Amino acid sequence: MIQSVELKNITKRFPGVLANDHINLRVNAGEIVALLGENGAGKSTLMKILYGMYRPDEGEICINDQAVTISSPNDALRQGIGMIHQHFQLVPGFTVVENVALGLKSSRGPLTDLDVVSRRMLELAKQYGLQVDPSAYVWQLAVGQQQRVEIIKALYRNASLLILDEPTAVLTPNEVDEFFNILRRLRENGHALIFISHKLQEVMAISDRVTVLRGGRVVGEVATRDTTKQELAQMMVGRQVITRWEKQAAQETEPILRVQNLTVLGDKNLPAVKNLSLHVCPGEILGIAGVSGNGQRELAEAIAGLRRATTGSITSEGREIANHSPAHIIHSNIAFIPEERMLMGVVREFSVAQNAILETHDQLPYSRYTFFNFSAVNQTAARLVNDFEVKTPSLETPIKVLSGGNIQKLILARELERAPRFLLAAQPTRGVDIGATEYIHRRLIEQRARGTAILLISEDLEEVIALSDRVAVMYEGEIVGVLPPTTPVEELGLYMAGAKRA
Amino acid sequence: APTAQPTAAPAQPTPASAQPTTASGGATKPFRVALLMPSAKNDLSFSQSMYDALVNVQNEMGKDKFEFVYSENMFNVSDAAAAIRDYANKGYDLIIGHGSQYGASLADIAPDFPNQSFAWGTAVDTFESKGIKNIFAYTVASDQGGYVEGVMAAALSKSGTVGYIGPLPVGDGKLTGDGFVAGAKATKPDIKAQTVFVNSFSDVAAASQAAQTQIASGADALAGTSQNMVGAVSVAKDKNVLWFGNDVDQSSLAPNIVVSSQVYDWTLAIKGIMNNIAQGKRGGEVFTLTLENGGLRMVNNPAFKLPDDVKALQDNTIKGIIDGSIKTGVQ
Amino acid sequence: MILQLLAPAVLIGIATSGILLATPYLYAALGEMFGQISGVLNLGVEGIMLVAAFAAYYVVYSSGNLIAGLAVAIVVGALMGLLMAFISITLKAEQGISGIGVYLFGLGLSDLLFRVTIGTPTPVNGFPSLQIPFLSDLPVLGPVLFSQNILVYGAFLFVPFSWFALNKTTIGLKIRAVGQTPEAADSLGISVAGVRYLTVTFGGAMAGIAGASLSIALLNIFQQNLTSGLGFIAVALVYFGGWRPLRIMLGALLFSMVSALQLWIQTLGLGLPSDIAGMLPYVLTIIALIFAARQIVTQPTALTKPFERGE
Amino acid sequence: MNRFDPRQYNFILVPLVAGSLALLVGAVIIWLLGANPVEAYIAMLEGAVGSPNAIADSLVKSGPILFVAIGICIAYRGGVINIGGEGQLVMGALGTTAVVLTFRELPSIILIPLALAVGFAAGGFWAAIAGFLKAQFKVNEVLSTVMLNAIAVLFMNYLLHGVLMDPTELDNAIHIPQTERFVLTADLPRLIPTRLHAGILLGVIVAFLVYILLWRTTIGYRIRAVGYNVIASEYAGINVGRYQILAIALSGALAGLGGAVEVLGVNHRLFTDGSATGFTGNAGFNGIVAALFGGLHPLGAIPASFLFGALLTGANSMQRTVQVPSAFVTMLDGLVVIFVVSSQIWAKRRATRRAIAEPLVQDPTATTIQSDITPS
Ligand SMILES: Nc1ncnc2c1ncn2[C@@H]1O[C@H](COP(=O)(O)OP(=O)(O)OP(=O)(O)O)[C@@H](O)[C@H]1O
Ligand SMILES: Nc1ncnc2c1ncn2[C@@H]1O[C@H](COP(=O)(O)OP(=O)(O)OP(=O)(O)O)[C@@H](O)[C@H]1O
Ligand SMILES: [Mg+2]
Ligand SMILES: [Mg+2]
Repeated sequence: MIQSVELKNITKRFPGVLANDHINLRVNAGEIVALLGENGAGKSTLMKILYGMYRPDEGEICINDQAVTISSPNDALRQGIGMIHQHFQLVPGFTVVENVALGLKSSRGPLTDLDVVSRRMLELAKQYGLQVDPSAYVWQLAVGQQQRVEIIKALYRNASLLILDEPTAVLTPNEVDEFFNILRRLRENGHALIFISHKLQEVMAISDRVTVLRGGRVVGEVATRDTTKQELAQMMVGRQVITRWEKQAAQETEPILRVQNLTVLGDKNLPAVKNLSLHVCPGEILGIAGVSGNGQRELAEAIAGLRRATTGSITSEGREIANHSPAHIIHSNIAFIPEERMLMGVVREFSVAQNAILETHDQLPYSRYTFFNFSAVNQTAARLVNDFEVKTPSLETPIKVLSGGNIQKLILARELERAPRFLLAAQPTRGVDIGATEYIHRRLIEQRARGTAILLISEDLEEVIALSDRVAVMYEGEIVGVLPPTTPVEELGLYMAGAKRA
Repeated sequence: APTAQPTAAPAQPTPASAQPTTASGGATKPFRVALLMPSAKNDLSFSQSMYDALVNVQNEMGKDKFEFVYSENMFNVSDAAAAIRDYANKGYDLIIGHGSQYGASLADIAPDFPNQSFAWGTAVDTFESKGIKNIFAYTVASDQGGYVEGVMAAALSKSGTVGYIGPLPVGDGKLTGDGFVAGAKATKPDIKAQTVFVNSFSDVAAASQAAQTQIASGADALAGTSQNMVGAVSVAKDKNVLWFGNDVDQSSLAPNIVVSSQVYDWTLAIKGIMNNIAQGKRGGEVFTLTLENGGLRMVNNPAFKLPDDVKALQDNTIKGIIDGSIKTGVQ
Repeated sequence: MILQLLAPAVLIGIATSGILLATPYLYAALGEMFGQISGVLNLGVEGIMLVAAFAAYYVVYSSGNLIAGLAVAIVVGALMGLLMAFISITLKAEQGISGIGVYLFGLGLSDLLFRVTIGTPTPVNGFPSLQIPFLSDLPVLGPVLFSQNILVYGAFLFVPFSWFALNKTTIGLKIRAVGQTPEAADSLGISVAGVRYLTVTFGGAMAGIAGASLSIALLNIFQQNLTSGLGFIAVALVYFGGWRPLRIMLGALLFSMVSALQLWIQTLGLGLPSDIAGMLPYVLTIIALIFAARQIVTQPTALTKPFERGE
Repeated sequence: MNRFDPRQYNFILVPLVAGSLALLVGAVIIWLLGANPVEAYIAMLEGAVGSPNAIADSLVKSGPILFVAIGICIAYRGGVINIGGEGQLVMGALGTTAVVLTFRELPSIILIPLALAVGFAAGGFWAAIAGFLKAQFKVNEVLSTVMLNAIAVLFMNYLLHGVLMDPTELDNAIHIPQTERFVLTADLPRLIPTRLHAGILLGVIVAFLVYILLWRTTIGYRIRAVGYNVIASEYAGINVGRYQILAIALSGALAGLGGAVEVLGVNHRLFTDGSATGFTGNAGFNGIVAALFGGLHPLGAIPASFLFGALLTGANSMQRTVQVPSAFVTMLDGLVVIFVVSSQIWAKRRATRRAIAEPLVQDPTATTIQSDITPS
């Protein structure tokens, strides 16, 4: 059983980056320590060192005041350290119990003992309130349930220190509450926990102590009860951060985007969007709140022309766009900020400049008769980089080297450059730190003021509330209520959980 | 077009050995031959038949009078052309492209080496009509051997079904097959003579599958051509079905079931070419192996007890083909 | 024409030679399947089969010992598999291309060794057929199913064995995990590279048996390029079967039976040109691939992707 | 944007070292075979570049390899792996042959371009089948192209002992599976009085055109975008299926052009040994390796293909001189492929390190830039 874990003078260099610079961190049994910092501050790196995925260049790790060497996840598990990654490390094609049993020694030698594992797993589940069906396939589970599987996996391996890297990024408020209950129960049982999040109110709600990283260095350490959100933000970014936005009330006019009776099939060929209708007016932000997996992705893809609409219509400024090609839709003055920026928003290997013209490369002045005019491309790219404060070494740099926040800024710049009449923004700030989040929010508000209709899809309720003129809650493919942003969070949560509908 | 003419190469420096060498001995310099083969020299098939012939000639004349080198697996014409030119530059007296695909390259290269000779086969064109004087051609009437095999197979068959397995329906493989069917039908008009082509010279498993098919459909005597037939022989051996070989003597493959093999003996062509050269004629002649001129021979497996009546039938058929009283009907 | 093909003798003939030729496909394809499920595409199966086929043949040729020949084929196959594993796992080489390298290497090496040791195709006595008591006396089925040589039985027993190993053992669990989500396996302390080395080496050993089944059980001879593309078909069969042993077996039987069928079409003189008939198995495979490609669920998503931690 | 920067494609050194290592292993084997490796390799060098004729032969040998390699660059950039070079070479050659046999009266100036164009189209069509199957049905192109290779060869064989067969062969009953020799007006011009024909020059020109296509045009931009990231391309309005098909079709078309050049420039007729290897000399596979060798860049493919052509020509010459079995050449070919493809990891690592480390080290704002990275 772990009494204490101490990281001493940990230093880790990557080519061109000092990710961790002599970091010290201690966590004791029965304690939750929060790790805060901007994107790239070095949080994940530090945790991966603790979990044996990276070797530190300098420094040592002590468990119960004894120096130990952790050179692989296996070592970490043996020492009682478990890690829950932001991207779940689950095999989607496996059942829950198979995922738990993976890599364990079996009581039946070379044969699997899934029954045994399943039984013990249920015991654990009962103890900590982690209900989940052992025989369900992971790909069938909601995100919150998948997370429970992750925790069960760690507990099953007798982990007494749990590292949680941005565990709440994908959860709804209700799920977060449940999740925190689980964490508290773990703390009572003498587990030690390290918790990473970009959301300050969560840090305030759950942690006992907070350590703030900046540029790979520890810039502050405080007991949670002795600090405030404002102080933490100040420590992280070096200034105050705006989270509430003043804006003019939107006008009810002729909508730009109108979705009527839309039905869309999901990957499993079942209806994911069911007979859904909505509209967005110029100068309005319509926020879509909801637990992920309730059809938001399919809705967005149908609007973007990436997924067939089986019934219903989508019109933009009166023209039908449902089941038109993505190219056609792009040319109808519609812009997208896709959900997964690395996967959908950019071609990682292309340079910043090449990514800046992803949708417009075949238009004047960037090309004529299929031949590129490079100086025109570079001019535009340079202007976008400048206007949107994208930090990049050069326009030729492959975009994958940039930070997520900066990539997101470039995508935003590219989409807004097209002066869209309608903008679909899906999860525009997921995983982005508070500084960059503030910047992106400001740009969206500005665009709204220019009369663009914006559909904001986000699992971050705070964000939806802060930006939207109206909030539509999506549940199981339907809109169960359109509410004013002033609606209490608790009530929105009920809608999101399907417990209430308008 | 700029290329209507064969390459106007600057006269190649004529190598020393290109002085007319006499093939029949007496001269100090040996007769030097280079051979290009499409497959391996011991493929128990087409390539080996020529390689064996050169070895024969060498054994007869002695290493000091007859030298030869070879390149195997040279089907690719681009590679072969490079090799042909290289051999020519090295002054070989005779360069043999043992495959019909080499003709165009020979016609290209030969004019640059007027004091050396080239030969190719199986083919009947010496390019003399194009004004080229130093190319020989050779070919084989393998329908004759196939016919003899068909006759014997029909005579030996108890089931009334015999079969032929070929690589592709082309070349000597097809000729042999046609002869085989004709011979079988001539012996027993109501016999079933079935042919199968496996579309490959090298796929042994396919040849074995073809033999299984033939046998399952009732054939109890089989003949086959090409290097992959070892697979068919192996099946025939297993099922105790008679086998007739082609190209070279295949008795060693399965002493119990191989009845007879049609053997191509290119020695005849080689010697004919050497005689021509000795008389100062460097090309322009076509040599055809036949039963009559002895270039084709039926070699019976000594370990197989051939019934006397079948042996007599074989001899008569061979005699008939030679004196023209029997026509294979192929052509 | 169809009627002639439906005659009992023809059907039995097709089944018999189909079962025989399915043998090398089964060993090679099921072995390859393990590698692919763990995320490694080994296109070099053909080359491995060739070298092992020669090794087995050489041992039997010089000693007459069939068991020794088989054992050597397994070892040689495993070593070639290890080579492929090293190239594609440790050196992270493009798998499609390194497979071609292994193929060419095996093609050349086996021929070279054959040329310098034996030279000319000489038959050997391979595994004799093994009559299963009673069962082999059954009419029709007996000769087709129960009087084959031991490697044929082994190939078909390998099917349930593979299924069991994949679905009921801890190592099977690891293999599947590593091919679907290597990061997940890695985070649980499973050595992704280790598992892949194991499967690719095992696949090599099985390709070794496949080669031996040709040279010392079915054809009982060795020759340059003895396999003639059989190994490539085996790789295709893995996709065809959607990474499931039973379907792979069906694919192997189907392919080898269609090969037999096209020979029957010729034998019966049904007038389809031999080359056109010869296309049948390939066309059929492509058609089957169209259907196999739909089974996305079982697809090892990490196939051909080298694993790198932290990316 | 992405102009040609030799530093970025400095992939040559690594494969060169790898190739040398392969030759070293080859030397050991030669030695084991009882021949003298030094003598063998000298013969190889002489055979490859020892005389104008040798150089010409090496260049001629590299012809189909070069065309396939250029095509592979396109396919690879478009994210498709085209193993079907062999079949596409065959189909290209068939198309060209059909044209030459049909329109034999046409003057060279029309006949040759027409024959080349049809060869190009035929190869493209054959590859497009695999592209279509991939785009439409998600059929893995590695497998479909392998199957299509077999079908193409059978198709060629079928025609060669059917309608395309030399009529004089029919008269002779020998039935050699080959066409008649093409009319002389269909021969590609010779560049110098050796076997070196204009097809090689065409290959070099095509390499430049493909370079421009890939990096200077929107078509190339889309092909590369699709190759890197299907999802992002779809989002950006690129018709992914169409560009995948285009990439592999262009790749196959170039292989087809290679087949056309081979029959018009070298063979002057079409023939078969029952497999493709005989006619193509494995160029469909070697082209892939040459493309890798050249850093998957069409301009890199030029020296890489020449090197490969020289290696193979030299190895054949070595076979003649020291009389090692031809199987050795095949094996050496395999070894070179293995070593070169295995060495890619170092080439890649160097490239990545440069892309990540260099600009950031030079840039004073490096740390701030990196300090707000968020992966998605
Ligand atoms: N494998 C790696 N190779 C090179 N650089 C890396 C690697 N992993 C992380 N880095 C760099 O190290 C720094 C710290 O990254 P880290 O992922 O630890 O940040 P983080 O605090 O977890 O950020 P986030 O809030 O976005 O999760 C960043 O500059 C990042 O670019
Ligand atoms: N090999 C690498 N080279 C350069 N940069 C890298 C490399 N690996 C990762 N990075 C950069 O480091 C950043 C952090 O990567 P990492 O894998 O640690 O993700 P993370 O977001 O910090 O983890 P998590 O999402 O679980 O918190 C990424 O944005 C990426 O750009
Ligand atoms: Mg992180
Ligand atoms: Mg993160």
